[in-house]
Amino acid sequence: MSKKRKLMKVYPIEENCISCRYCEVACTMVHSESKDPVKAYKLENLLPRATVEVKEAVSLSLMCRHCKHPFCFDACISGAIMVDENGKVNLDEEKCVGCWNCVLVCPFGAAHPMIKEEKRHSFKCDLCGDRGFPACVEACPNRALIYDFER
Amino acid sequence: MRYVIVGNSAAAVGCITGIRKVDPDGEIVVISYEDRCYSKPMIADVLVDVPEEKLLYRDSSFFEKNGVETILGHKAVSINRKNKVVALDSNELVPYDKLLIATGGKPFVPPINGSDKKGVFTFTELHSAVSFKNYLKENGAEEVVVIGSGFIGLEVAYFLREIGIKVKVVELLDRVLARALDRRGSKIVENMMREKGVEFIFNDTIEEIMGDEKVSSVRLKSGSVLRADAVVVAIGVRPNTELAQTAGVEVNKGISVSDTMETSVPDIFAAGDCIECTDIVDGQKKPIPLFPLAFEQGFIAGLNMAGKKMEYLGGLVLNSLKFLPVPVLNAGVVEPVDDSCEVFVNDKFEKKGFYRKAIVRDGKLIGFIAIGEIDRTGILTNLIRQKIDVSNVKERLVELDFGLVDLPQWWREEKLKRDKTAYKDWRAV
Amino acid sequence: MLFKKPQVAFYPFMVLRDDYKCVRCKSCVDQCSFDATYYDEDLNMIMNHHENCVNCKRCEAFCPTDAIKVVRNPSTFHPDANWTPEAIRDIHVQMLTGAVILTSTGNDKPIKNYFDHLLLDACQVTNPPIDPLREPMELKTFIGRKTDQLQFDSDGVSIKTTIGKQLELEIPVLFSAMSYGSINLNLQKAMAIACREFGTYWNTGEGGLHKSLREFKDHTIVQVASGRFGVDLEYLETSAAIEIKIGQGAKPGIGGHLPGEKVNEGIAETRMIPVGSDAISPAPHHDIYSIEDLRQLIYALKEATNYEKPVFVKIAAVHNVAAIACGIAHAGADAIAIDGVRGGTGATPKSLRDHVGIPIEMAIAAVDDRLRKEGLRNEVSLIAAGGFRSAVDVLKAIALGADAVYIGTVAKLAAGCTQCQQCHTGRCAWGITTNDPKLAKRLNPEIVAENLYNLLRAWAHDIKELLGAMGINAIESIRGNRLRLRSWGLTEQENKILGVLPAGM
Amino acid sequence: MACGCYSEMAGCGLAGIVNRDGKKISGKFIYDSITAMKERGNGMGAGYAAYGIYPELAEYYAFHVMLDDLDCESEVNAVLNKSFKIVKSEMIPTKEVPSLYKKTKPPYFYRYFVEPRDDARLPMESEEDLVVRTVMTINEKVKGAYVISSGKNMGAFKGVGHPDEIGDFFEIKEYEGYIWLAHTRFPTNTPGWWGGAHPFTLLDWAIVHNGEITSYGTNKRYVEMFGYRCTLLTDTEVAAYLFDLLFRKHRLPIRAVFMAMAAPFWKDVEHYREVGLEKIYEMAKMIRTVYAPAMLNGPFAMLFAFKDGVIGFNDRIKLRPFVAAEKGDTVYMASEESAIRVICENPDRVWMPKAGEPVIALLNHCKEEDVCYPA
Repeated sequence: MSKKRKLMKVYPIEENCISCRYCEVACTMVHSESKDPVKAYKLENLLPRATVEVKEAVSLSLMCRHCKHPFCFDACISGAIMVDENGKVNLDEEKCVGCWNCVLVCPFGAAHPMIKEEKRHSFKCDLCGDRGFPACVEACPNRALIYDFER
Repeated sequence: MRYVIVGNSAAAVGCITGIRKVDPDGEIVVISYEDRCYSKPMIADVLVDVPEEKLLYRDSSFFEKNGVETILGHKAVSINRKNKVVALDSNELVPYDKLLIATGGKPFVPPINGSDKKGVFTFTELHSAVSFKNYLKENGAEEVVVIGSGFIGLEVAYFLREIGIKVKVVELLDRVLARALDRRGSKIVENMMREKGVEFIFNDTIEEIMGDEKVSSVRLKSGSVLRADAVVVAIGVRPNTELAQTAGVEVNKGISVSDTMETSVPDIFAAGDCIECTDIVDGQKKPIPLFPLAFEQGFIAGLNMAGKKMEYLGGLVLNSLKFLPVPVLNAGVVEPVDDSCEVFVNDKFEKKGFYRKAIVRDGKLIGFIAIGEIDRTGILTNLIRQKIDVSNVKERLVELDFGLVDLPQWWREEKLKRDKTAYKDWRAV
Repeated sequence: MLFKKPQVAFYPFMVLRDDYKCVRCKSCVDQCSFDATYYDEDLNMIMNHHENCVNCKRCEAFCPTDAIKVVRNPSTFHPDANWTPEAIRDIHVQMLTGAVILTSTGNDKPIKNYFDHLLLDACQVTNPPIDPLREPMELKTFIGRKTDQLQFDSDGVSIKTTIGKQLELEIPVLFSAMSYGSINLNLQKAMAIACREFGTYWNTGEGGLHKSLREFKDHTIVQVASGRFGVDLEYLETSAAIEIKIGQGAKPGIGGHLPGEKVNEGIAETRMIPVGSDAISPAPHHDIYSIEDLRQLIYALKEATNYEKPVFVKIAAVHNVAAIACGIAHAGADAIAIDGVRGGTGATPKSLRDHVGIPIEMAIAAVDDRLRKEGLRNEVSLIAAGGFRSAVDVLKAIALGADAVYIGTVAKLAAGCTQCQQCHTGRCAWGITTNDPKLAKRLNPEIVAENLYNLLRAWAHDIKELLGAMGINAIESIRGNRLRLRSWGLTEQENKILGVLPAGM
Repeated sequence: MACGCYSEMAGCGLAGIVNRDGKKISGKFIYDSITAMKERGNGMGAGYAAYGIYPELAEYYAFHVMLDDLDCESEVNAVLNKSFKIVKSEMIPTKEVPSLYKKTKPPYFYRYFVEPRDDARLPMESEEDLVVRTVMTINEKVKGAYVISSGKNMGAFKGVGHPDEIGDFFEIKEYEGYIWLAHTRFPTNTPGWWGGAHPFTLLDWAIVHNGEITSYGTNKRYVEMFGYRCTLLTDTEVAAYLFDLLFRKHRLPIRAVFMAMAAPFWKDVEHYREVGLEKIYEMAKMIRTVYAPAMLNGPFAMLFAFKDGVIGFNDRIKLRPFVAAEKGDTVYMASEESAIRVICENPDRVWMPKAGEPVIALLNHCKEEDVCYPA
């Protein structure tokens, strides 16, 4: 357990963020069944795991930081949030019961509630686990997101 | 090194996690009179027949993987601080090098006549929830009275409606969740509960539980008598300090612990609902029996037990209502504590019945309520935790798009660029 | 169009949105810097103020689901060959504002583009084309004052003659003057990086040199214009060459005006003026009212920099450009830059942009001929500017007689520009001609530097292919080689001025 | 039109012989050598240049003038008389070659041996400049008259025909010279015109050239700036003027001249520096900077002859054949080795010069480093 973590994360570079929201849409798309952005939003009712924040000239895209000490993990009552040996914080949406504790404690606001029709669970960045490379980073047109080893 | 943990819930799991961060090899023994590691906040789900494995917080593989020896079904009855052993109700003696007391809370049952009758339940443990459910079924219960409109009371009431049972909630105060929400929030929750069919009786309390062997009705202080096929007492929990006291550990409102979660007795640590901790907001020592805190305290205790010095950040009131269709969250204080407090409310989505409220004192956020739109409220929680100056953005605190861009640039630099997200990095600035 | 003048309703562009494809990500809302797009929360719809749309196409480019197209407003005026919609709108604007119409970028009128009437030669049978992928192909070009003749020492190797410092270009293309203020630091930085990587030069324009760009000294041409912004000894010395700007192709005969609201701290410091004050470049240099005054300034600058920096003089291509250029050569300039009528700008009265000056093709031909006639062509370098669109234009300009070419609009296009002609508003949605920090960050200097490098590389390849086809393996063998050009569709007079034969001869 | 002509396109054969000891060689040898390469021409042009053929009139400029019409002679005479004293003038002897008449009617050839008048020179003008000016004047102003050579103790003989036909026409075998050049042409688009044949000469320069100068337009406009007029409808002429400009007027060392005309590639220039040839590097860089318009591009092999020797060289990427050989004091250069072997069966050495690298065969009394300018 005390092994050295070897984790790659998505780091936002706010100097480069142009708030185009490609990261958001790309994220939603790749996490959809249809792999189509319009269907992902409109038929599958999905939401992005990355959030673009804008305030005047400052903008950045934000997603789960996979904290070294994840408060969401502390707070998860269902055991849906687990940290793997490299420090990656995984959220099992099937297991999640929607207690919103992670939403309440995440200092980055990176755990989001999904409350749509029958769906009640939290969701957050999974670093595009199956995909191998984070879609947001690939989609970013201005190099405002980089995929890099944990600092 | 041999670690012994009494208790098997959030604090215990946190403690195991903490120990293993530092010490991969030391022996760990968990003692619990219960037979599994389940999630306490989820026990109300039993009422709606959620499969029991869904309630498991950690399954046996967790204990195996972490090399934890479990002594389940046996209660720890006393501690010998001199010999460093824990005595079980089986007369077994379990020696320890470091001990964690994580005995949790026990439900508070006020002295009411008839409270020893069959059909009167508390609702903090899985077995009591299960026996409540069974009792309802066996007795074909149709009406239940719930005493107390706290989180547990409301949740039980809500789920009882879900399975078609009439519910009346009796509350001594004039509104629901009076200690967790402001009046407006209480009203919203109350309305949602009423829509579900829950009835409320405020400003009243139960004088007597009536019935022969089993409860059949209750009599209120106001004099009215309500039919009650069962009664749930959900007034609150108190720290369970019995075991600790056998070791001569200092106990106030709960077990008294240091910043490193150590009790007054060397090598004995305590964490979870059984302790009193320092409230980040007001600096007062008090029991804050909340799941996330229990885990965190257990984790810190674990680190310290294994020899890595780490100070606890302190407790913070954090509540989330998970059973309502509309989420209700709050953290810290929900009403201004004095005249120096500024209150900000977002009414923009009032039409939907939602709102957000923030309370600021001395330029610092000390509490908030978010109903309906809860996304990203963790950022606010952290502002309370880190005591970050928000004077420049206080009006924005209740905006839905309040985010890290509203925080000082140095904060983003530290947390995003330099990735300072270890436990110690979250101290107040 | 409530609360607006009726004429506002005759707007030229419309934003079409396929509402089904719109996922309400609101990217377009954020990207629009002209307040033409907004989100209505109650309707949950993205809406447009079409009258504000300038056809910059930022929303179109950044719609992740390709739901947006910006189109010409199909509602237009009665067809009229003279009273074009543009002519009518201009009247509307002037009758409402009482002001000159400001615009930017280059001339958009259909002035004959002579490059399009020139064709290049290729080798067949009697001489072999050269394959640039297998054989060396040289584009190295020197800009600076040379001499007619070299004198050797008796050893037959050592050269006694000294010549002025030369700029060494790996491609006969330089980035033309675009000032900090008219464009932002990010584009300047991108150009500077690309120049350093590729081996060419960028020009500061008249706005001074920001301290963060001083590391690119060896690839920087610093400009001295009539406002003298940012000019001090250190500035002059932090350069590869100095350019005196007399005029600009897009606005010959007038100065410049950077409004005070655009003068932020960085610009103020770099231009050496107070924050918020108007930066006005007078029409003339008030110390140059004649050619002899120019000579004095050229030598003042040379003196100040110890004769270590070539001094360029940039003028707009006006009617007697050849004579003026000769005068400049005589006045001691090391290179003459000539900016044709299609040259771009960050802000100019529309009337000047569209109607003053002559095409650069004619100017190159006339100046080159005149310099040769006066025996000066070897001494002074000739840089052509104004509307170059491709490597082919560059090569044709060189065949007509230029040494190298300045590109400005091309650099902007490589940075994302869509030629919406709104530079003067400072609202450039592509983050190019704006210093609004939110907009300026849309231009990532690292990415644009790569784009510019790619562009130079592509043009170099293009030029090499064309040279190879002509059986030439060094750029100097096409310079002034008008025999490898033929024209089509030009009058005898035009052919004579350009010094080219019509196709078939 | 600003530019009155265009480079001719041609394939060709060329040959050159020089005896470095200055011993006379019969025209027969060059005749045989160039005729061996008859296949490289198409009968549309051939010519010879010879040095040392007028030993008794060696101090006078020998003008070989081609006249379309004998009436022009008086005009030529008048132009010459303005600047020179005519010591001797005569028709160049020719022999009837019937096959020639099928092609074009041969013009008349006159030769004048002249001495410059001191008072004819313009201020600052050298004697050579005066000769050049006069050549330009005749070529430009006298209709139907062309000067085909104008050096001392040398002469050019050329016309439309195969090399053997032209050789026979001018009775080349009768002349003896220590340097010989010869050429056979395969023009593709210029009309058969006697003046268009090689060699091209100016003063005592003679050039034969195989190839095409793709940089012609650049070179032409360059030399025009220095007063040369390209009137002969061929790119070889521009090479001659360039050589004259660089070597005679600018007095560049021979190697520098060729470094300008067939410049080393930049990568080779860089290589000089890398191997420590700092001075050569500086020189090459400077020459490429200043004399960029003098660079000859395109495929060519070229022989330059002047009173002190012959220099042969190739374009920068050797797109035309060029062979050199040596036997004792005699140096041979030709397009093909067979053209050498036919007159020198066992040379001491035969080699293929590298692209752009000149073969410099000077008379023994001239050292390359010496200032060995003509005249």
